[in-house]
Amino acid sequence: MKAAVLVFPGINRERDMARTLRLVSGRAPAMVWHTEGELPAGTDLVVIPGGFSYGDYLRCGAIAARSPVMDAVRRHAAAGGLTLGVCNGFQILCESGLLPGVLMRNQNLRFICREVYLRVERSDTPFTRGYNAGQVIRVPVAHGEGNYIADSETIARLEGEGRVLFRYCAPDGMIDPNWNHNGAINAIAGILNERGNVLGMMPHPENHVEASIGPTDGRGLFAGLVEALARAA
Amino acid sequence: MKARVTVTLKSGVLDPQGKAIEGALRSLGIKGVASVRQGKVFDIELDGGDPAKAEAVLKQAADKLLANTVIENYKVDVLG
Amino acid sequence: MKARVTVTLKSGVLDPQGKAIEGALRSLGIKGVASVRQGKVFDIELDGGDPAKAEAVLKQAADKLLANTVIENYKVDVLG
Amino acid sequence: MIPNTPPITPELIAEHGLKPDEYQRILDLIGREPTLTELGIFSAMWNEHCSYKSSKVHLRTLPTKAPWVIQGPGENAGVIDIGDGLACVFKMESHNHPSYIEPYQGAATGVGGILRDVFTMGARPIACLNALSFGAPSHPKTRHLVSGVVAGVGGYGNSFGVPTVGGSVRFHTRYDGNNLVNAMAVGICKKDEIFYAAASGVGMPIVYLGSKTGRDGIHGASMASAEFGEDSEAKRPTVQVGDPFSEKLLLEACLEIMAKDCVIAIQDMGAAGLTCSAVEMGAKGDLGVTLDLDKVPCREERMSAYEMMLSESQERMLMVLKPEKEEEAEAIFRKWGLDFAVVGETTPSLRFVVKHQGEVMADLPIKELGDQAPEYHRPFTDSAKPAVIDAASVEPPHGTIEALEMLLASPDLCSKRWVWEQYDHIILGNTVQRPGGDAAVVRVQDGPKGLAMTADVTPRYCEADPFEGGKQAVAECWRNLTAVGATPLAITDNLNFGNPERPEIMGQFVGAVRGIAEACKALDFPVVSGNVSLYNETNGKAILPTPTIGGVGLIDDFTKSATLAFKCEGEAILLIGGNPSWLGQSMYLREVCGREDGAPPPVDLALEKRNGDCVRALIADGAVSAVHDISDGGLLVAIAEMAMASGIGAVLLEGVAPAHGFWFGEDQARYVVTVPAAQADAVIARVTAAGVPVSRLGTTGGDALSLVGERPVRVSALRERFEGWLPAYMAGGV
Ligand SMILES: Nc1ncnc2c1ncn2[C@@H]1O[C@H](COP(=O)(O)OP(=O)(O)O)[C@@H](O)[C@H]1O
Ligand SMILES: [Mg+2]
Repeated sequence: MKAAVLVFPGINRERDMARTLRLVSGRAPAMVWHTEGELPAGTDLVVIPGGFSYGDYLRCGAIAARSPVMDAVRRHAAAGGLTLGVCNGFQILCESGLLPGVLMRNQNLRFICREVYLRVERSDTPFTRGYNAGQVIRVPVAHGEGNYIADSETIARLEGEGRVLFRYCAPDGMIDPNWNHNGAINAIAGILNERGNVLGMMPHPENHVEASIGPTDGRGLFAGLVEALARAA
Repeated sequence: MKARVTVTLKSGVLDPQGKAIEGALRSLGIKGVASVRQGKVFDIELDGGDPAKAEAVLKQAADKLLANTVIENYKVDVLG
Repeated sequence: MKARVTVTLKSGVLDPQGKAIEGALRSLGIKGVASVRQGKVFDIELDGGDPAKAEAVLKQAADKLLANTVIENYKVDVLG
Repeated sequence: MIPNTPPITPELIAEHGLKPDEYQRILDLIGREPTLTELGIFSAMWNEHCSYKSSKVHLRTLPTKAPWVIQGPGENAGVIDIGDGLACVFKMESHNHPSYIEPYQGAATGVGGILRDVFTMGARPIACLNALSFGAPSHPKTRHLVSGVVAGVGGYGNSFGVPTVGGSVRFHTRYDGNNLVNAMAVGICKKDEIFYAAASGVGMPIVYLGSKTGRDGIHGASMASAEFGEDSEAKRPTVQVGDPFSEKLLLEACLEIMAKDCVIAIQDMGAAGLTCSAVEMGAKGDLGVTLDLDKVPCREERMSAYEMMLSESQERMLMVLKPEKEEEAEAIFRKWGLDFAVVGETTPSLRFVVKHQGEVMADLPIKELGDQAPEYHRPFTDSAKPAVIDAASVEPPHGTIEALEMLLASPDLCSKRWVWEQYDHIILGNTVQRPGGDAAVVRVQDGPKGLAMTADVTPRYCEADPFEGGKQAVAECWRNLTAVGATPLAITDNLNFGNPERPEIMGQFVGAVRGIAEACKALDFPVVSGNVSLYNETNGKAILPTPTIGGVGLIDDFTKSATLAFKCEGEAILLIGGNPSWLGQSMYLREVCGREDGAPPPVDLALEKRNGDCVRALIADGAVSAVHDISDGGLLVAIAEMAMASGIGAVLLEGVAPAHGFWFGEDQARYVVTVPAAQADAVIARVTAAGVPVSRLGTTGGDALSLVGERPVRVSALRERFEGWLPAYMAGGV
């Protein structure tokens, strides 16, 4: 796997992400500064990590979405390259138009950092092949604006095309408003683009990969990506 | 030259902040507020003195950055 | 009845948001913007039809909740 | 613009917080009337906040040395050696008054300030903690203050990108008009790459870095040292606004230029901004400093020298650069989008000279600004010792379980999840023990070392007996570190008190400092940094004396740290340290009997050390499966916390009479541990051999807590109460 992790001013989970990519794939990712016009040659996975790019001033991800490096990401995605946006990365992908919809303030208007349960809706994507469909995984969230919203037409399309990959759920996998901490519509935690090569998600699988630190349910996502890329190669 | 760009949520788009404010006003005992929608204003100082040009620049700024036109409307007022 | 409360930062108070937006506009190649200050608007629907009463309610709402009067000013416009 | 040489009237002097004799001292020092800028500089340097004039003589009595201490008090933060060529840099600081005036920004800039103290020394911050004291829940302002302060602490730390891993929250009517926000930051750097404030070399460029200067917080430092009156609303415009985004850039830029070996000295601009930082850099290096204010990047127009010298705009630094590296350093700062300006130079004159628009606005002896600050031996009266309360004389509860339920749902003992869930406590991927345990544990780099950290104090004990209370704060901190298996190394203290000009308040201060000093000595737990916040009173009503102690400990292998949750059913529960019975000043007395009186539990430091060392050894050998110290609320609350953390219940044996003294007494130096049943006898024998009292409390298992002669209570029901109070209160439902 030849991963590139984008670094915008104010991004702050790039180290977490880089460590996880290194641990799972055995190879350190390239760290790519926001002013770069090109991704490193041979990049097969672009990761936009979490944080507060540009302080999340104006709107989350809005300013970063308009950085030069995002044009390179658009080209990468248009060519079918795998792209993962986590938390602020998801917000940036939405703001840049690579994914539909918007992430609004959490329903209770507070920042929330806690472990949540996610139901993996499909396992037949490069991002979820490390899981079984219907599997419930435990991963942390840490965001103030993760409340996914889109117009009803978009939601209908996302649902109809099976593009909702992760949903907030109860520990038994049931969808339950009490377990949807931010109020996202249809409990949506992560979505794919139409082509299936761009994933945006609010939770942080990269923070749950080491047994000595805590649960390891996030590992499957990265292990699955490594496998998918190895097969493609 | 001064101008103001006002960005508001399109009708139909859920506004958790506005909702929360409604609730908070109620619990503060402030009566008579039926609904609240929150938006943003940008007070902008511009170089140069041509209002038409200013308006064009600000429309561009709003389209490209200040508003997310998927969910937001904007309005430009050049105040001179 | 409709009304709008506009909340802006007092002059002199640091506006990190405005500063970041200035920078972003510049790097998007939008020229002529000297400075940006960001504020908020609240579009409010009120029960009842007495503008004076509405204004009083909104002043109270702004003082108690909508504005942080330590660092912000506000303006109430009852639009009828 | 304000003229620089107005008549210096007694009113103007008083407005600057200077007493007549202090002004006389200025006249004697400089032999003429000061200019306005000079008066501002003196007022900033000589106020309580910067000069420690009331506390200095007492702070000198604190033990500050140990073989592992690299830097004690006096720099931006303390530094200790944690082995492997690494150092841990940490400090705690208060932002009390600003947080009362504007809770969000006050708390946020408090966090920003303490983070700057840590990375100024070259360390990358790895964790934050916060100790918060609010007024009574029923006070009309409390909810608003809690909500704003917590959002502010989180807002800054989350965006900056450091995990907030621990702290404390308490409520008491004595904080009604003066809430406390104590923020602690911990960082890591290489032992041989620590940066200090002392300038060296004549003619070296002094560089201004970071954000631009505005009129923020002018007189902020003076405000932070002035007792509140009813007019505190009028002091509002001095509030600063934090910009965590700029601070994050400042962090990265500073660490980058430090790594490129560009820096001779560095100092952050905190209280009294440019004044304090420039004077300290010069005075510490035995050098003069000349500043040219025309070069200072300003955000606002027509700023006067006075304003620039006293501005407390955030996210700014002052640096002495190696001249040959100026270009390289500037390029790094530009890359991060930060201001960079050479604003002065070091001189051989030992004068502090400030120029603005071709005029000398101030010309003062630089050493004397700090060294000659007034130092007071304020009169103090010792607090009267309250009577010891015999547990047998205290009203027993209707039911032990009912009392437990009341305690778990009380504002001070209930879960603080509502608070710490607003803090990103996992970012950086090293948080081994999250909030909710005795101390947080954070992995150091890739391990195996871990640092444990906690912030503690029990103000009601300090009020009843400042000396014992001071000892207790240190002991509890040490105990919390021990309970996760760490070796306690050093502390930072944040001493929050009322008006020191009142002898009884000064008595509290002196007593608490004596207690802290004694405990630090006995536990080999030196003070390496700290902060004093005085004048925390409104209309003559002081806060409870609140000397917050932030401690750091080291674990050789973080995977061996102990947690408080029961691990499985059928394990033996042991009480280490002897049977409790002390109800004076206990939570039981306060929450169940409605009394706040009696002497607090005494702290026997020798026992504390013996018992703690024994528990730490058990953890290191993997002999115990769960560990929790007994603190607020006593033994039964501790057991309930272990049960709630796991969902596993316990069947408990009969306690020692009087039962409420046993279950709710707050005797010190005690721990609850669990061990696999088969090893219980061996562990008991081992602990006994170490001379430490140990007894069986019962067995883990089931989903309820069962006491002899009481209705069993489900752990889930306890959890509902424990978790319920704070969210319900904040939703306005209490
Ligand atoms: N303001 C806070 N921020 C972060 N964590 C907190 C805060 N207040 C309490 N906590 C956490 O809640 C837990 C319980 O706190 P406390 O009862 O003070 O523990 P102890 O009695 O062991 O000192 C601890 O893990 C503590 O770190
Ligand atoms: Mg404890």
